[in-house]
Amino acid sequence: MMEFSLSEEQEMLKTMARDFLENECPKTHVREMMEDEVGFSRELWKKMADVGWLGLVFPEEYGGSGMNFRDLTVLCEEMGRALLPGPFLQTVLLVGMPILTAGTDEQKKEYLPKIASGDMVCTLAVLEEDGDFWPDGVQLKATQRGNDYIINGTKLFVNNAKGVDYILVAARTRRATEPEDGITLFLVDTTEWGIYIPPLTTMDQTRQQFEVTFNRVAVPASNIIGELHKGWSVLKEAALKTTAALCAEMVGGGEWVLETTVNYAKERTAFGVPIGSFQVIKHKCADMYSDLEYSRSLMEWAAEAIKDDDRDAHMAVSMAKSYCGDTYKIVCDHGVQIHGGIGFTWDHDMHLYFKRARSSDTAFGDAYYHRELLAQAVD
Amino acid sequence: MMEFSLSEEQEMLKTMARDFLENECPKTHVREMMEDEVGFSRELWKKMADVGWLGLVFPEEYGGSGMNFRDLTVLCEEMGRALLPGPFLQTVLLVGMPILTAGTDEQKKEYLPKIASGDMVCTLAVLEEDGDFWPDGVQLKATQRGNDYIINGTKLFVNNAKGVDYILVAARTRRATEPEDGITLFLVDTTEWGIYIPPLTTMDQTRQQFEVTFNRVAVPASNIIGELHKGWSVLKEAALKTTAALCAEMVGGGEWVLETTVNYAKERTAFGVPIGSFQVIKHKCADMYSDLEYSRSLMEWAAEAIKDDDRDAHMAVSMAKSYCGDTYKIVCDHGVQIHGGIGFTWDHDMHLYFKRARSSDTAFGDAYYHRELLAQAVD
Amino acid sequence: MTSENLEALRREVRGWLRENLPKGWGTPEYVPPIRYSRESHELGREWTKKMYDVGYTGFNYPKEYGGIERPREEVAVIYEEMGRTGTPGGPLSLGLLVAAPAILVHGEEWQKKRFIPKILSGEESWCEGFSEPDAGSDLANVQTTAVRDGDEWVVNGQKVWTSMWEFADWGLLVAKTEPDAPRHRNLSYFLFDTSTPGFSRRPLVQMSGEAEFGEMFFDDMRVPHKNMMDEQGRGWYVAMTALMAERSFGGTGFSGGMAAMGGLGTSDLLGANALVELAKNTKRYGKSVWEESAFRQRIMQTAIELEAMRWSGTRMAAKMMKGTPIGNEASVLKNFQAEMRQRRGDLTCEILGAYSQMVRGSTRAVDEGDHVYNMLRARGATIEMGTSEINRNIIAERILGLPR
Amino acid sequence: MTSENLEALRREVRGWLRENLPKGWGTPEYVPPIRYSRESHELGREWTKKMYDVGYTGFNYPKEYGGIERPREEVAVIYEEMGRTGTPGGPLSLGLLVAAPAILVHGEEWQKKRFIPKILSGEESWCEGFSEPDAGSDLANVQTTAVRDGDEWVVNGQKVWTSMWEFADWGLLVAKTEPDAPRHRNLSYFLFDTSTPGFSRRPLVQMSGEAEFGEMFFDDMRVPHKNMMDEQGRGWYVAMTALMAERSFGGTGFSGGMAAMGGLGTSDLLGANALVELAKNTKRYGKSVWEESAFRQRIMQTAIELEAMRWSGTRMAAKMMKGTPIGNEASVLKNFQAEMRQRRGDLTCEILGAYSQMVRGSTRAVDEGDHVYNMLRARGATIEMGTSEINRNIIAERILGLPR
Repeated sequence: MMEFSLSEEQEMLKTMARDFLENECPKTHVREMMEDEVGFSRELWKKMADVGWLGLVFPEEYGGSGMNFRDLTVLCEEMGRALLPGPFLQTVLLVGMPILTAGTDEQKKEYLPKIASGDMVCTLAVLEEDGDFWPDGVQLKATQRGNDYIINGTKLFVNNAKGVDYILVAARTRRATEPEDGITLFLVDTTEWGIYIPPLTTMDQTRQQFEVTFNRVAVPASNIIGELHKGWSVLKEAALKTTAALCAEMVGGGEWVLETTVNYAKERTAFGVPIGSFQVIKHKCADMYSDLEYSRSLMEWAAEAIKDDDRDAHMAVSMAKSYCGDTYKIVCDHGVQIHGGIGFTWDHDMHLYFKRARSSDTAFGDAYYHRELLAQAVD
Repeated sequence: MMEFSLSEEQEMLKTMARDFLENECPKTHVREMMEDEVGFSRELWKKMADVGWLGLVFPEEYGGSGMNFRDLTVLCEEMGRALLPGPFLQTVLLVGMPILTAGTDEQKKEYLPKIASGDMVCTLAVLEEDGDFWPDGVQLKATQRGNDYIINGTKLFVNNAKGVDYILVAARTRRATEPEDGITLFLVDTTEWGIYIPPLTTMDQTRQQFEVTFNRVAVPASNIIGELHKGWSVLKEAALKTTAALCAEMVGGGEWVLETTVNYAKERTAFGVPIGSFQVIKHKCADMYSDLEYSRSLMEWAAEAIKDDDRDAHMAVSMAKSYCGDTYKIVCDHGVQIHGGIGFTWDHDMHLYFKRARSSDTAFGDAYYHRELLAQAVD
Repeated sequence: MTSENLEALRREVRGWLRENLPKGWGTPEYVPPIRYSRESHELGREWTKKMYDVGYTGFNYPKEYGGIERPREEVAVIYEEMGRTGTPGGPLSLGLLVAAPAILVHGEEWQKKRFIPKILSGEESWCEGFSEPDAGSDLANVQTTAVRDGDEWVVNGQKVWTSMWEFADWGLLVAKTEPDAPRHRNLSYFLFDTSTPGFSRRPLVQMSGEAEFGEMFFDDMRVPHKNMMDEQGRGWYVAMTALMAERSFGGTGFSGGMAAMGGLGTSDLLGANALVELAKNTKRYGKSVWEESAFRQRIMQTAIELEAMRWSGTRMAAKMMKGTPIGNEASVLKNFQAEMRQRRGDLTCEILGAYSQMVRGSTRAVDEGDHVYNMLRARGATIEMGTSEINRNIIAERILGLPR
Repeated sequence: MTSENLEALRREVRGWLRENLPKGWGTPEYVPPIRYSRESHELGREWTKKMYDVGYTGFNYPKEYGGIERPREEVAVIYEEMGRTGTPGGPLSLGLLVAAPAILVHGEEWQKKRFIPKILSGEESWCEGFSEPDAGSDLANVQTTAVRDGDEWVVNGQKVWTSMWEFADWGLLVAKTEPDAPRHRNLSYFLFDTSTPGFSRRPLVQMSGEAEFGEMFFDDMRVPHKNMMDEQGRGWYVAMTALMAERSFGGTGFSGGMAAMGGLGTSDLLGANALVELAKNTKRYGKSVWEESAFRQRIMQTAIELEAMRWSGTRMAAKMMKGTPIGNEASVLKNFQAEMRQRRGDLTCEILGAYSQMVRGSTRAVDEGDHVYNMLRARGATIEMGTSEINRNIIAERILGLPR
């Protein structure tokens, strides 16, 4: 039977995470990082490593704590609530997980402890011109030359590409009938010659995106993660986990918006009474609460399904992603509206969540896409 | 420049129509007709003829008053408000208009004065199994035999088929590459041998629908309206006018719902105050008002465009039909909800409008279909 | 509890079901009785009694009030096996839903002992007189009066929107006993026998044409004083308990409510399968509706909402099992479920197009007119058991703490 | 008015436009000045003056206040010709929108003569100080005070969300003049020169990163008593007139408001063409977005709503032309327009997918980031000029007569 309430350990993790982030990642920090050309703080990263977050889901033999995926999502909720800037999901789930599940023993031993200790920050580069997460979108080529592969082309929408040590790059190594076939994952050291990383200037500055151009970059074959030509399934699995983790972030962020809005509605007066006594404001808050409750149910189901390797995990994640994405957006819409003028200013924090909601919704397929995936499953 | 306010003559027509219908078509009459196997009253029909409604838009030489289409829609608003049962649009627009625009001199002289005098009540039979108003749907065959055509097959969704004198039947007289080609309109006397008219038992009892089975019914070739094989364009034109008139009915019905609901909200008390003082009820009423205002704008535009033979008439009608359809439904949803328990009973009149809204929405293409038509226009 | 024991129980239940389910159950040859008919009521009554006698229902109540006390794991196995085959529902009664929970909290000891066992066993059916023509959601407007006369109370008034009204043996009734006392202190609750002289009932026809609800009339009906529940003047609090219990059913719906009633149907993971099938089988203008992304999206949204309800219901049920009262959370579930039903009803009718007009009894009706009935019936879902507006007030004020 | 005369006018206007429109206007080589820049303001000022001098703007005001009185048919011809080519907008000013209508109704004779002509000619620009940090939509919370000192008033306080704040030569200002008088009687309106000592202004950055609005500070700013508008204590009524005028612009938007401002752009019947083009040019997962009925439907709904707005605006404009005040109807138009903008912004971003993240200045931005800007900016539309909530209250209470 599925367990929905948190275990004692998870409750502790949650409390600790909230305290940590309130101290280490207040909105002043978030706003500083928004202006920063790298977009996240190595200092904070190290602290996160010290409290064990970066190795949370890795086995102990690789410097991790061996906790499960559901535990991780408890953390992600708090990160979403705090709008933590930086490639946490990228490093742990999108690069770390493929190494753990598909890497060689040498690769695991070399990279995972570094990730866990905070010395290796990573991101993933998959999307190209069309902006869609699907195998057809991967057109950047990698050509074998001796023991190396030469990567040539441009990736887009790469999170925090500027400040990371490694980028896991999905490249096309052969052309086959099935678009999934012929995609290989290369772990690329960002200090290599020929990598150019201009910013993309996106709406959500709390999670910066970059363009990454590879100008005949040489990568040793030993840096291939997983099998040659067979990278897509590894990526898909990592994306599934990341999508579920993103749902947790969204629920956490949405709950901040609800709490902040309810508090404002209690304090702000108009026509001599708190605006929270107007029925229309009340009902909007009630709807925000309700939508978030249902988002939480689906998100927790998705997290449990992944933890348990449930055969319904794909369906659960698609349902959660589309519902949480829609909810986060509408909760932020209401949040801005109820705050009125002040909620529309740059100085108030509401718009940071508003924008995070929208960047999270488009990441790894928006609500529309995930509903279409579900439909295709019963076509 | 388009005139949106009513002329003095139209204002008079409107006032007269409201008074007439309040006297002659109260809800007791509507409910009586709901239980009636024919579904409308010949007596009331005669009275409508006497005040000139049935010949309103026919030329004076055929016993009409020569008024224009916009004038007719003023009347239709009031009919929608009163939920008048009976095939008024069918007789005047769907049968009368084809005779006027495509009929021979003999046909006009024979039928139009009878329609205007209330002696000839008619309806249209186009839809078949698939329930869609499009040329592909017309499969019922008419085969020539001497001077007659033999009609064989079944029509569905025929309004008031049971009580009328004539049914205009769209039949396939030849199979061609273009589905529009080969459709012919036959004016069939319902007293002919071989016609069987069982009821369909539909939700909206204020506008009864029937199945009509033609069992080798013989119709003289002289009863063809318009050209042989070329009936569809005549039908399309008549349907366009009917759709616009239906929009007027919907706006009229919606306004009854709004007024009734606002009055109820002023009178009904809960927690010691009128429920209309609760902000959420207020805002729902405000939305109903707003939606109806925009419905009216589009409906009046469509009516004027038809009156003026504007080249945008098709677009105007599709926009009006989809917007008015959506509005009427949601206005009735709110109407039922604000009335609470009483609005959910059979005895209250609210559900009659609720059901009329839904039958009107599906008639001549629902909101979805009309939006798709608009999209195809810019494909 | 060893897993061997549980496996034995599983085999036992499975065998019992094979033995006891109605003939033909689960095959097309089984024809269920007509909804709300006496036959359907009797089937539910007998089925419940059978289950109760063998210890497969009646959980969550203490033994002294007829409850069946079984370990949680056993209950889970019983529910699972019944879920697999599906079973007939219970009798037409608010007994398990409203009367038993209310009596357990507010009843006198003799009332608990007298009434709860026969509710659990399905032997006695219940209804509740709550709404009145001029009251709606506002208890302050209750006009039905009960006047003390010796050892009896004389009741006069009218109740509307009574569900499960037709075959109820007993009724709960809220009436004004202290006309001059302030709001929240002027009402009392009674348990009354529906065979008492002065009581009458009749159907109340709803917009779909069915009479799922009834009206009840009290004309000098006499109720013994000992049948009062809780203290005199505390009727408002009893009403709240009853309402809350009812709303949590309206909200948890299948997963929570039906489980609480001891009946479980089969469920498919993608709960919108019926809509998918309908869309695949329906052509509009020659094209399969299922191929239109506008419909695919909405159908999948329905599937998502159904799953969200299922998991929220599961979370709620888990809370209840641990003994945490669900309280105001019931308003969240109730509203979502009611509004989802309306959205689903509208969507179904949009898929059907012209056929959405065909009602029960129409020869051309798809699914025997149930689609249209469900759409119409769903309009009542946001009104009954507290309107959506009232429930949103509750969420805002009692959960979020916004000012009244 | 003969049709020959009208044709002559048409030729005249056409010739004038050819002569006077900025070089390259209507061709890709024309580069418009940056939004909200001084250059854009100056262009609008000069253009308005040119039009005014030749009699092509300044309608609907009496001659004695500088109005240009022309027959309605002539005005229609002028608008038609300008609509055909499009023209630059006016200066960055609330003069025509708010100040002139308010002064016309509430101003002293000398105020009308002094101020209205220079508003019509574009020579003087205006802003309005209305919202305050703690006031929002509620005038009862106005904290800015004006204290009488001889022939002057001394103003102290702060205003926020001032549009057209940067280049305004004059401002309207509502301040509390009678701290102890009841609501609706404690405010007065002033016309103030923005070069007065004690006045300062600065940008207020909104969530899109732009500073379309400003904040204004009054620090012992002195205003002559004769610059008070209407009587002392009647500021609430002036505010209502000003708000109504503003809202009717927010609502009629293009067709009403722009016409009132004397500038007209070209319009296409199917107003959602830009969305159609975007959808046709955008592929998601390899498939044209325009082929998805889910998007087709919503884009066409936008087209329908735009048309509905256009015709509602036309009906409203016809009313105004006949002299019927539009009053509370403005709230209907304002809300619809604001909420439509939000829906359209959301839809645009959904079509764009990952590219919806690209803002102005991004090398990869589609349409130079305007889509995203419009989506963000639209969030303010339901807050400014009276929130959607306030406007719904107005519709319910003042149009439908529901109790306050």
